[in-house]
Amino acid sequence: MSKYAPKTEELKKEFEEKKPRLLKGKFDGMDWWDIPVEFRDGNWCFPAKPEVLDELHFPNPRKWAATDKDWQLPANWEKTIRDGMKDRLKRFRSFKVFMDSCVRCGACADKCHFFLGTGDPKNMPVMRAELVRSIYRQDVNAFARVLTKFSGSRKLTPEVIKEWHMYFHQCTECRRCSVFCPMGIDTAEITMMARELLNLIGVNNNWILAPVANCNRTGNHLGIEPHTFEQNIMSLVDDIEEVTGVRVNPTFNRKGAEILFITPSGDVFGDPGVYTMMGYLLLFHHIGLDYTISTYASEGGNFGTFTSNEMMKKLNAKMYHEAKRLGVKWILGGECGHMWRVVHQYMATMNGPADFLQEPVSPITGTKFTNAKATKMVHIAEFTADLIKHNKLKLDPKRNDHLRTTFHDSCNVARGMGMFEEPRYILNKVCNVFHEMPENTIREQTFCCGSGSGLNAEEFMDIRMRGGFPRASAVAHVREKHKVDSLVTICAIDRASLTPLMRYWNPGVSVYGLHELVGNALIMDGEKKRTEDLRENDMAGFEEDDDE
Amino acid sequence: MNKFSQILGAVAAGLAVFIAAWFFIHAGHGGSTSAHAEDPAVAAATVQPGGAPIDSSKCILPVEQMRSSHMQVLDKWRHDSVRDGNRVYVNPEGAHFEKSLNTCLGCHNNNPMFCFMCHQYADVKPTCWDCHLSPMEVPQ
Amino acid sequence: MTMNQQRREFLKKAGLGALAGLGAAAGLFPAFALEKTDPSSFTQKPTPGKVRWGMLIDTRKCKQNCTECIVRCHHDHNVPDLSGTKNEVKWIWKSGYEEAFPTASQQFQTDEVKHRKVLTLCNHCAEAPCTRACPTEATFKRWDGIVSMDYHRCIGCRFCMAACPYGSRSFNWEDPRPHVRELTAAYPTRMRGVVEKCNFCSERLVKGDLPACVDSCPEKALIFGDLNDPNSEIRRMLAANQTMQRKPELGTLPSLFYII
Amino acid sequence: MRKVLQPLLLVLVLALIPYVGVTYGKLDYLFGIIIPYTAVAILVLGMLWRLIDWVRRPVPFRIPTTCGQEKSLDWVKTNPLESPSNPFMAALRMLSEVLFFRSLFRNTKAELHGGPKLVYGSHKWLWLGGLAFHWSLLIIVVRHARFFMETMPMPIQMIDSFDRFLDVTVPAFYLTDAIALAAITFLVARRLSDEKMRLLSLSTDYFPLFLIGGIALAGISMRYVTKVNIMPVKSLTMTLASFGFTAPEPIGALFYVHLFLVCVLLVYVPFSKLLHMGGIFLSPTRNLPNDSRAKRHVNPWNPDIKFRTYAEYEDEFREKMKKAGLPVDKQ
Amino acid sequence: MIEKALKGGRGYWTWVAILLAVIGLGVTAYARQMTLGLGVTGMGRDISWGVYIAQFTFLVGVAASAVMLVLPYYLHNQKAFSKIVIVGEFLAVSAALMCMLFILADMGRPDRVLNVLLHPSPHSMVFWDVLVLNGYLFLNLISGWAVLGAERKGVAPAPWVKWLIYLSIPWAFSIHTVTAFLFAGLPGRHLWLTAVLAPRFLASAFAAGTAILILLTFILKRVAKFDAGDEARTKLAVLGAYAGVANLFFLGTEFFTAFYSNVPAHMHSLQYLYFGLDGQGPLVPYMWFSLIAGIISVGILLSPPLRRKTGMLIAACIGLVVSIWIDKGVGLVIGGFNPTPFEAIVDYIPTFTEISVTLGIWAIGLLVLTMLLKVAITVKTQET
Repeated sequence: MSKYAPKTEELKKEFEEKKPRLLKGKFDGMDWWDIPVEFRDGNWCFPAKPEVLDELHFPNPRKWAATDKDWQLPANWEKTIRDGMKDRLKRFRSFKVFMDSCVRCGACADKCHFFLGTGDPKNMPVMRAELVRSIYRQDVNAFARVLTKFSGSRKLTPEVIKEWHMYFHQCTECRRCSVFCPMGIDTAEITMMARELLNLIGVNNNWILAPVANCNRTGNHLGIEPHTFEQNIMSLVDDIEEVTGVRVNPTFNRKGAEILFITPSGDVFGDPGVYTMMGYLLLFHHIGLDYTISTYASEGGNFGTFTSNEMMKKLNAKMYHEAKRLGVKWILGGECGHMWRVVHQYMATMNGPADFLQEPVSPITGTKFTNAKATKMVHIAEFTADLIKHNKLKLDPKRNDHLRTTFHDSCNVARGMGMFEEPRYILNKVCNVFHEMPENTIREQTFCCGSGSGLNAEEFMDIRMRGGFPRASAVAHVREKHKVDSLVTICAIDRASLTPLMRYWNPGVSVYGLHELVGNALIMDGEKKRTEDLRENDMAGFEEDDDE
Repeated sequence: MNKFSQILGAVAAGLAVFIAAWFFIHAGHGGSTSAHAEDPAVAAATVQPGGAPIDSSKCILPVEQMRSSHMQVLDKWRHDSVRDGNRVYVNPEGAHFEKSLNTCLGCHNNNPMFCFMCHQYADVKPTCWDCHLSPMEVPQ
Repeated sequence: MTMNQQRREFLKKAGLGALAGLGAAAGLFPAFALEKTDPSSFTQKPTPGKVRWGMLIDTRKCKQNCTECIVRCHHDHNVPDLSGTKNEVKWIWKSGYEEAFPTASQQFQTDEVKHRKVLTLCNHCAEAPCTRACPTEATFKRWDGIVSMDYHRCIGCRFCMAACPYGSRSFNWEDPRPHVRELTAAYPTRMRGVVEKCNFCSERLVKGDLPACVDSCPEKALIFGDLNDPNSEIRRMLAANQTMQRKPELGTLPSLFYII
Repeated sequence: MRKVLQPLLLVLVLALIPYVGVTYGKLDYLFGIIIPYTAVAILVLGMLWRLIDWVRRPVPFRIPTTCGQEKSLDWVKTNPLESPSNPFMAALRMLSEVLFFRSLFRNTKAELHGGPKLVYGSHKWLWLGGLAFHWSLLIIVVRHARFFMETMPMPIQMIDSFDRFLDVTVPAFYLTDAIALAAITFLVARRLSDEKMRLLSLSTDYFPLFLIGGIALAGISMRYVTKVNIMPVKSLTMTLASFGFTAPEPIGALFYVHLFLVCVLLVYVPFSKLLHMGGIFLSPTRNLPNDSRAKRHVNPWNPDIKFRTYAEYEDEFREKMKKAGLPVDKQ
Repeated sequence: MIEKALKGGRGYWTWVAILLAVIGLGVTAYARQMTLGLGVTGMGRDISWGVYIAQFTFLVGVAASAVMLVLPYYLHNQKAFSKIVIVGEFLAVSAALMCMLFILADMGRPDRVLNVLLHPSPHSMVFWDVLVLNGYLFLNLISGWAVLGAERKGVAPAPWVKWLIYLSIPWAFSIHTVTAFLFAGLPGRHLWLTAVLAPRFLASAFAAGTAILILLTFILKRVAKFDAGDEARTKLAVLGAYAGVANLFFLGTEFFTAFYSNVPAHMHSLQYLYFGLDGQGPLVPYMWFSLIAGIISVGILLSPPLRRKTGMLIAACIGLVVSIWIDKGVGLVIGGFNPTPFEAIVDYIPTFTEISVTLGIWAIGLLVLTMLLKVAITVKTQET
């Protein structure tokens, strides 16, 4: 395991010792602003390298670490923060209203996975927002300036910036707290603002900004250049042929294709995302879809979302730009979390109207996706569910009998889009054993993997394992009760981050993409006898010697 | 601005108009004096200093005290006489009275509206008259 | 005993003599100077148990068709006239001998007695089952033996009615006021939903007057007085006559006695 | 403790001001006429300003928190209230929040058990307490219409008669008075009893609770214990309702305590967390339909961003692309 | 957890809608009763309690019957009842609630209901009844809810729950004993003035209550696919059968005492109910039906081959419930008032208003029961 995380047994012991309390440490008689901020191994992400900032034209490039005493903030940084805050309060009603209307009822307090995992009081969503509110009050309210302790306001100091850096990078913008807030306050919105402000003075996270720079230059987070991108997919095509005996034929940057398919680059390069990619390729081949993959818009994910509004727009713009260039009718999007938050809630507004595209229609079933009328981008789960509903897929769910599955709703797709049924519908059709996790941990109440919103860094492992604990605890429940061993998701970051999380908390549970299971279950024309799944693991009941 | 903002703008404007309307309606109606003073019945019933509506011998308690606390006095009297058999009330000046609603009505009976005018004006609805005959109902 | 002696007895028992006169007058004549009352003439609180009011009904004297006492009582207490309906309210009424004394010997009784109408009302039992059953002490035993009703406290559960073996209690099934023939100011009406019954005219006793029924009886068939006072008229009458109580086997110790 | 005692003390001091002012300073006119008008003016103008200030700020994106299935394929059962697809359903969602505290109804309590294992218990006390508090306050306010009108409108009379249904005290006992006091006690107690709540609560969270509690206590005490004559009270409130400036007749000091604390509350609203009464309507996570893929929403300040075009990209990678057999626009 | 009662299929909501409609009818009728007074009922000066108190008496028994599950399950570890203990507890909650609503409906001044607590009168059985009924309601609600909540979370219930459950066992006996004492302590009402009334109440309660529980398990099996199991039903049937036997036995002793002693007052009410008195006996057919149905039902329940047949078991349970409902819900109250203290026979016929209010309260109870059971079954059948 990572050197940045404690041993599982140690962390378990920590929980055993503090139970039934959720808070870690004694705080009686304390005010929250008196609790010190402490950076140590495993609880901070490395800052962006100076060359990354230079490439992005971001301010204050320098070498520094969160554990440094002096963070080398730029001259006038207070003014930058204050002006930046004022500017954002002007542009976002959400920010302003959320600053004004919290009653500190505490309903959100025990809803955050980071709070539940760390027991750190400042990880209660209300506290996280208070970190900003305490500064906001200074600026808008004359009384608050005088009655600081009474009103909970405070001066803007480098300590505050450290605190912001700590806690706005211990929020995955998963919106779980927002579900329970009687005022509808969305901490994700506040975290976005705070991260924008921090970026203005060069307080940042390399794990976010490096992908941003890569994505800008090469089209994808990992900085894969076009030829390598194509080669990688073609190697997956080889693997598919090996397992199924069928050769699929993806095309790249092909003008005149009907559909442009965009998925997170994690599906092209990362394990276990690649198996999901194989699933897509099999599916498209199975139905004979006229589609193409772009090496330019080769990234569904958008780490600009975790940086700034402008950066989000900039990275997202490539999708429509490429769709227009290739002359496709509409765009099909792969399994991803925050990609879908961007596509669903922001894309048409930021980079639309996409008049050059057509209202999406499934070429196989003729179904009009009226819910994507404006954005012209369809979620693969909607697309596949529609295919299955119309009996267009030949499926053998028994091929997934070696897996006992449960489903993890991705926060962004759940709470930023509202898709719950389609993936479950597909899952139920492609496998025989599916058990839900406890009800307060799924659907709109789903728990984050603990590593979303650009916090998937290795050096952040301590917090990631803690933040992922609520999810892991729920998986452990179904593992005990129903012997579940497969955690199915529709998010690329989940696939990347739940894997170590499961290794840490629930060894023996593997993480799958939904379409990997679809790929397993698809009965392809001209396929050879299938005995292995896409991971080349043996399927149950399909052994070689099992003659019919 | 989105549609919702427009709706809220309209609500805010509506609120402003409503407040203005309230002001004009009431200003036109009452002017700068209180409204009730123009109603002679109400005025007579309420507030002339020292003004119990009838001229009689002295009340059991000072008028200010009676105005604010008559219901407590009556409630206590009721309890004392019905439950404890204690029917004699001695006021701070040493005068004795029978604890009975009739003691009050004995004096306050020349204006049958005596109770009602104030209660109506202040919108106070006691349950006394559910059982006890009010001066308005007393058979002559 | 003369009328005046009797009256003086009451004044003393009630301990409220002076007030009685003045209070009553105060109700009628507003100009009366209340503050001139001489405070030394009465005590404030009666002593519990000292007095036990009781009544002796001489059924021999009671004329069969006379209803003076009933009319007077029901008038003075604003008892609604709902007679003949299931919602009937009555404080005092006449019943047949056999119905009033069902456990008394009926064998070989003369026809005259068998058909005699007997005046019945609340027995003001010394061991009243109704006060025991009442969950709020809305009906309770007064200091002077009267089983009293607090109409302000009654919740209308009618437990007292089920508990009373004499059927002496009435419930206000509907608003009584429209059914009161002639309203009397001196006594309140009741609100719908409470139980009521004879109160031995405690509102009259306090002013030194005899109960309305006693007062109104043209035949002087009703004797009222203090059962605890061996020298009272009623005690002397009880000693001199063979009397009956209703359902004595129930141990309720009625304060009502009958000469048959 | 300082966080709790300071606001408590503040409310006591505030209560003392009118008491001293009226009892010793004969400042009836100030507390009866001038301050109430000022307070209402501040409230109305303050709330208007806040509303306009909020509404002026744009909502660049549709960001509803989706707590249920969106409208997608025809055969997929949607949850129109938790994921409204049109403004009407969004309005219903908002109403359910405002009237029934729908989101709080969902509340759970996380419990850490051995294993370690996290479980989530149903936890509706805050919902119940909040609902009791807000609804009874609303009814109490509505009931006070009897002071500001010649005759009470029928609906208010009905509310009033239901509220004093129970026959307990003289004058009539109001259920909502008891519920409001109990709810305030609960709301204070929960902030004090839970260590998370103790830590996250500010003095400004206790202050309005104590203030409203003070108002309620003064009101209840005036009604049941330390009596004041209601006639001059009504005459003063009618004067205020008709924008008159007649000096009030003498009223007990307790009334001025009540009135002054109300005035403080009114003034406090636009500058404090009590703004949530307006803010909730403007919460973009709750008041917007979830239809951003079906209908384009316009951001008034949509910035013009220069992104890296395909042409620029191809310029950098053309040779490699050609070598890999990928099509290129320019040879 | 109550949110689980807000999710259901078409059948569930139809049922809820029907109940709400009936509740609406009841509320309307009650509003009429509130405006015009209890005179709108069939009760009057002589029969001063009617359907309301009768239903109350019957339902106290239903409430008490939860102990027939709680006692064997928690004290004797009868695992067969593990799935339906909660059904019994929630049935007790809704029955106790209905009891209190019936008392409230019967009150002349419901606005003064708090007087019972503001002026506590320990000499009055009503005071005790209010205490034990409320206590029983909350004991069952809290312990049932806590156990269910723990089950939902997949953890052990808090230790204090166990003590509430133990307390609820004697408490169940107390509610029906006190209710019997309401009647049994009144002089001059000879049908009630009997030491055997409390045991008879308990016996009839355990008979009718277990029968209702058995019927409930069939309903739940049918509409909610929730089967408590044949073993649980058989055990309940046996319990119900012996309780039914005891009930009939106590009734027999009443007859013996009255008619062998030949004391007129003791015989009158029984004569009125079963044979007619002075030519008046409107209840005679009902009482005989009750008696015969009771005997046959108990007979079926006692016979293993008969009670194993689902149809027979259901018929016997319905028969037992109807029998006891007539006996306790009709005969007991009206028979107690007849003859009146003046030896008269008075008829009592409930009015439409009265019946509407009664149906409304039943509907409220059923709605509460439906919602509670919906929660319970959702939790019990939850996948995780």
